[in-house]
Amino acid sequence: MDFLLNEEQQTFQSSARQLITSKGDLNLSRRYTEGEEGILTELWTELGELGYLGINISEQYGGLGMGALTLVPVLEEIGRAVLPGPYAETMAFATPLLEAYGTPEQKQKYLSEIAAGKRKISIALLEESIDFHPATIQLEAKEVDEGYIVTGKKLLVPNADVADTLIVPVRTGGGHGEYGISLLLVDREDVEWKIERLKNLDETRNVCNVTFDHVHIAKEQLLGTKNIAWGILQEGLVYLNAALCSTMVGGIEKVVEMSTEHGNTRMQFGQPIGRFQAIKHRIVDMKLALEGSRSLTYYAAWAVENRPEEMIEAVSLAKSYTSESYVKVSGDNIQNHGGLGFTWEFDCHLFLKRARALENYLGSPSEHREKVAEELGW
Amino acid sequence: MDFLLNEEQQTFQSSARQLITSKGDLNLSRRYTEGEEGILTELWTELGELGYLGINISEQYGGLGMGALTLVPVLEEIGRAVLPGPYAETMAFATPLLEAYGTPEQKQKYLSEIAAGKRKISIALLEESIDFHPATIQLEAKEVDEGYIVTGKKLLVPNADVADTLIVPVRTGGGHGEYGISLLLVDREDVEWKIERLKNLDETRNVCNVTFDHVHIAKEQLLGTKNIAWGILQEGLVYLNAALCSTMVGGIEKVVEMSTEHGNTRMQFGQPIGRFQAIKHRIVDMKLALEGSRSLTYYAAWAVENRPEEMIEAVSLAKSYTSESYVKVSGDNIQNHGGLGFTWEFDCHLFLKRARALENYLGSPSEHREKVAEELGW
Amino acid sequence: MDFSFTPEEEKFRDELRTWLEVNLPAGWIEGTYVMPEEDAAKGAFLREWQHKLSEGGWAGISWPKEYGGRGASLIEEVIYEQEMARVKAPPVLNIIGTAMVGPTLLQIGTDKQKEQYIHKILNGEEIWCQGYSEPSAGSDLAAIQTRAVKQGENWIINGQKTWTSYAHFADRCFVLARTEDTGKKHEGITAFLVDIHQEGVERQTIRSINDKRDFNEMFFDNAVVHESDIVGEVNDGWRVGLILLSHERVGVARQTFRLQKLFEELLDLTKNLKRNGRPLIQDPIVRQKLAGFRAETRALLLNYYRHLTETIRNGRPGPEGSIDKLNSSELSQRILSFAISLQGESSLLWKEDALVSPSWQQDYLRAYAHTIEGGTSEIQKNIIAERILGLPKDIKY
Amino acid sequence: MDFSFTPEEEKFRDELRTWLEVNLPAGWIEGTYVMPEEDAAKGAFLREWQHKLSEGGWAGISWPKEYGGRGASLIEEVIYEQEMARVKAPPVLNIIGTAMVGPTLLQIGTDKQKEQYIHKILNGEEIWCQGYSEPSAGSDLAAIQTRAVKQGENWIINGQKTWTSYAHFADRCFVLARTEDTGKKHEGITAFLVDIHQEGVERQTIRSINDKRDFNEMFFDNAVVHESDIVGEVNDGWRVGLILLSHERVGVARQTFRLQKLFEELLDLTKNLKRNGRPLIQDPIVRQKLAGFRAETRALLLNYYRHLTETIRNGRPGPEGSIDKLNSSELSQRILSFAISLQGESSLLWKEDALVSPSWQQDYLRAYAHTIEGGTSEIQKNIIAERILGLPKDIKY
Repeated sequence: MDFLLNEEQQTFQSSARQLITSKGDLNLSRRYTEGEEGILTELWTELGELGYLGINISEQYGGLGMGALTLVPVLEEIGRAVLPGPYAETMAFATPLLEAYGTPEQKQKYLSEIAAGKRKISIALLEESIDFHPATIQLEAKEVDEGYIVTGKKLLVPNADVADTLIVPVRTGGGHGEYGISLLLVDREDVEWKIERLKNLDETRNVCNVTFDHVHIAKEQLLGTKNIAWGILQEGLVYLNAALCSTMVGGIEKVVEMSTEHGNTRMQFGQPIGRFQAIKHRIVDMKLALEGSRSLTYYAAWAVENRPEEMIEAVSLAKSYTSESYVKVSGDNIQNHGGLGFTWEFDCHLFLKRARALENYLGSPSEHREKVAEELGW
Repeated sequence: MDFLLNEEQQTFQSSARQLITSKGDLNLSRRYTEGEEGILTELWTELGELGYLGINISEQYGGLGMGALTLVPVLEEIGRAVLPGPYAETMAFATPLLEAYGTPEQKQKYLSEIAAGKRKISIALLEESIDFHPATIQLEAKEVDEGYIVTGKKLLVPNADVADTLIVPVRTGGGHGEYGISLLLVDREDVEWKIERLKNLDETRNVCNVTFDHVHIAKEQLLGTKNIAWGILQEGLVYLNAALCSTMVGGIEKVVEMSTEHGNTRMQFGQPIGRFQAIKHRIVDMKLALEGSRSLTYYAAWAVENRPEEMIEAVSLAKSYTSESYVKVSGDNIQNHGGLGFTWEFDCHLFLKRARALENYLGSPSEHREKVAEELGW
Repeated sequence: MDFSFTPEEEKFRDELRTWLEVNLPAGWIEGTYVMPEEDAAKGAFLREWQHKLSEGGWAGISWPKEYGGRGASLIEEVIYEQEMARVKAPPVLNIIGTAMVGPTLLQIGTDKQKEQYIHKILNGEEIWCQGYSEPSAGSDLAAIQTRAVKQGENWIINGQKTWTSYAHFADRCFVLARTEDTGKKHEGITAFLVDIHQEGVERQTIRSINDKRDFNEMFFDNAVVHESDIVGEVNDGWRVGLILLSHERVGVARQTFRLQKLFEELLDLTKNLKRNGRPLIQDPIVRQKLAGFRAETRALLLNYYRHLTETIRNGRPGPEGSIDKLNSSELSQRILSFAISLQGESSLLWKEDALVSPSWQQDYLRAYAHTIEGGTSEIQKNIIAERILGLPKDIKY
Repeated sequence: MDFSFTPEEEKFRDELRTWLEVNLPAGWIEGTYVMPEEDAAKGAFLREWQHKLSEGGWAGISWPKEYGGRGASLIEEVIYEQEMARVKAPPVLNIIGTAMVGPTLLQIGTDKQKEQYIHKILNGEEIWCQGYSEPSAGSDLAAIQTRAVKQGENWIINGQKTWTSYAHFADRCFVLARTEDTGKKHEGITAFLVDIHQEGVERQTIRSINDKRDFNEMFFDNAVVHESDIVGEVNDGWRVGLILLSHERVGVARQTFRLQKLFEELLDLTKNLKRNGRPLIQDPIVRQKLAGFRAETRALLLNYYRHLTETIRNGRPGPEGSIDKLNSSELSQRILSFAISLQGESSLLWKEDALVSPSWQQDYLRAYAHTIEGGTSEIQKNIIAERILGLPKDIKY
């Protein structure tokens, strides 16, 4: 019985925090939203240098060959600073799918470049309906001799503007069912896609509509087997959801610290406001949400690596609980800060907006609860 | 624009409170649960003498000829003291249905006796399934020359042990639909019914299973038209639900007062505990629940009398909100009282148990919410 | 009980409705016309609306007729708020002037003050703002640190105010400043009428989390005010401030009515948005939430009417306004949060890319201030506990 | 991370399981055997169970082997609680003796005390209870008013204790009494071991809202205790009391495991109960609630494991136990309340007329004490705020 990060994982956590703090912590996000997009490339390079982009990549491709659990401390730190960029998508979706289903050539290329901090990957999933089931995947990939011609649009793709590669579920067969869905690796250096950056609350995480206009994708870019990639996609989304939970836990932790700090220092009526039970006990409730989120999320990450039979339930429990907690807690943090919390200049809103952005990303809390019910055969 | 009780109604309220207080307030219920069932008859006689049993009965039958709204203050006081007896059923179900659908003979007999404090009426609704829709009414009333032969069982009938009359929905035709349902007035002096008193949490309000074994009911005992009484029943239940809300408002009000009193007097750490915001603000939340419950309930009672087109929505809104509030608030009251609130000797639990008894009586909160949705055409 | 309005009251309502139809910008009610965002254009828009209100006699309806008002009754004021909420009328730029400073000067101002300011308040020529809050005086309202020192006939003000609405469009400010240190924080405060077009006053807009700039910080650096611009007595400013607030007769009427409309908009949202091909309103979980919100918005409105009835019977509003304030602010947050959740993955889109209407995202973020401004929810709870329930006061520090 | 147990630990579990199968009353696990209600029969039942536990070596597993214990590790204690929760084992009558008084005497008792009491605690010959709470000392634990005055070699105790579990079946009581007034309430308290079979001690059971009588009021009217029955030093009783509490090494393990089982029972309830002909578990609203509770019960368990890991790494439990206590007590109330609601109009039936099982109604009502006993939720929140988060302490009065 041992349910804490091990020493190595704790070291990852503290050195990641050191790096991010030294580079400006929340100011990184601030600068990014104010147009300094170069900081993302810079950050990525440093993350790569320190090995954070190779944690779960095989050693032969320059990674550390560890499991998903070791991503947890780094993901928490990413979330804690509300950092931009598709870290979770790259490390917890693209990487495990490439490791499991990539061709040797794909592994060589993509995994090495990911580990080296040279390739950021995102996922282009949604289409006209923002629902998420097989029928909604209609983006046509017409088979031609040397590959596929892709035409159509993907919506609300996170970080599409900074990704070097998109993993794109397309329809290569069938009509509205699971059969006929394939995954394509689409690289920015090879093909052109049209990006329309959307205005969204969470400016630290751009979402875009992506249009493919008769884009030709070589057949080597197929990830997994043609037409039956729905299952692969599902698997990847479970990994990704687990990772998103860890980023949220990091955010929640920071928010609890902010409120605690403010409760200890902000004086009203001659007292630190954290002495008033209305504030004091609210911060305790926030701490309880943090504890529960962290425990469920640790377990989800552990299950991904060690208990595939419990994985789906564990991840959906964690996602529903953690995402609702994050929204609640980041709102409470604003209330605790009073007027200050309502200003753009102060950081409270960054967490609320990230919480809102992740709340419904890849399944709303109630969808995840229903998924738990189905998974457990209720 | 005037949304408060008028002077006359306020007078009713204060004199009802005076009566109940003078007779021992919550001790009335205590004594009743300890076996002194005679206090109910005594109380009923006095309520009759003061006119509280004739408020909404026509003057020709000895009543005051007022509307349902004027019942509100008395119902609140009844609920405030968690009194036993079918006041709501008698005044807000039997009375309006008799006034509207009774034969002259029925009116003469029943309304006069109700007003005089000589007849308590309850309703025997539920059968094997505790669901509530037409198909569940299967109690057979076989038509014979002079009336009906009734055989079967009704479940969970409140106050059946003290009622002089039961209004019993029976099946006189049809199979499982609305058609074929009739209402019978069944008098204790005329027929025998077998009562099995059930052990229930709220000992101030006995519920019983009632068995009819080839009981002969004269045809004059039919209330309303044969076979098509489902609509009448529904109408009566709306009135009754509105009245139940008022009794709950009375209970909530008392509970808020108890917590406030305790908050002002109970000392811990050298302070009245109502100074600690954890307690103080919780009592405020209870007060908010009281305010909302009272407003919705006043309006429901007003709509019953003045706005039939809004009545169903108004009553279901009030019932769902008030019953959930009552459960919540009476539980919080226990917490505010600490160990004391957990003892049988102290009164906190009486309110919790009454709240639980009424929570699902004639529709659960979520059923009432769904009813609102249907009524508004959502 | 009686929920009807008298024929006179209905006539008042009709008159206002007719006026609004004519005077609101074209497309306003339909939502096709949106208020400009950029400061200059927004200021011009708000001044223009203020001007129309003044001209139409709708700027200070509760003012006595001899000063150009309508001597409106309490119920008429409520109807006014109801109609304004119904059309989501633009904010009133000079609300501080017409609703608070003006009536206060009429009540306790000097003749000179009345002559100099009253007319220009009502006709919108001079826009007023208020300087109460300070960085260290948030919930602790009386902890004012801005100081005024006498210098001949003038007083010299130094300090900082914050959260002054529309100060960047204003001409004058009602300022509370500390003029004496007695050790008791409610004493030694004086109320000044300050011309803010002077060198000693600087204003800086605050960017809010919804990316709007409606609030300001104000810096007073040796700002000058003549002693004739003191309201009431020197050192009696706390009482003057309370008089000012007492002119808020109808409480959170506007927000209460606004929430009724918001619920209808939420209903429409669930009818129009689909999940898995089915309108959200058919989802049993959504229906439960909606009926719950319906109960709460109705309770809010009916509470308001009940408290209003008490106000009418007693002649003045009681502390029950805190109940309405607390409920309306908390409820608006919850309804708007739910409306955001309903929009699924698109919920984060805002401004011109919003899925349904940008007002959902704007209002949602704006609602986070509802439980802070005008007395936080925690302060409202203390008021309710102490003044309505009679529970012990918090420890005095 | 590692959720497995060592082979030794699993062996311990197997041994306990086997023992329970043999020794629990027939029908206990199946729920067909119900503990008697009436005092005498209940007392006999509990004594019998205590006797079995003692004989089997399962009464004081963490006690050193030389004193008849098993010297159980922390993990073994946790396994013990897990297995006991799994079978909903009967309450342990002498829990105060075996879990707290005994270990405390072993740690700081005199040789005489050890010789006189230890053996009879473990073998269940003498049942202990504890006298901490008083009518005026609820959350304010140290506000003890029971007094002890020295008279020769004896101390004479006067006062009242309350909420002593099973005092009506007990023989001896661990009593904190005030022996000196220093003005500081944590000082001047002394810990006594009191024989309660004496004229000066009266016990009266308290009837709880679930119609059970498991708690007592105890009245001390010139009760006599010899000075050799003081634990630790005179006036050092507060510290002794803390030592006593520190022997609670596994926190709310039992409740945490119990809640896991409770959730399974809730699930069964929704499978078996129908509304409109359909099992409740098919209702989308019920499914949402269930999945929500599943998340919370899992979070509770996993939090517990995480805190346990910290305890193992640090060698002793930290204040995180308050998080588990707060969560488990609040969650049990909510789950049980929901289970009651699900039972619809029949939910109010209890005892032998209960719709499903009387334990739902019993446990539901009993749960109202969970957030009060052992430190109220408000006190737990203060502990978490102050000791874990480092927020300011409440004003000291």
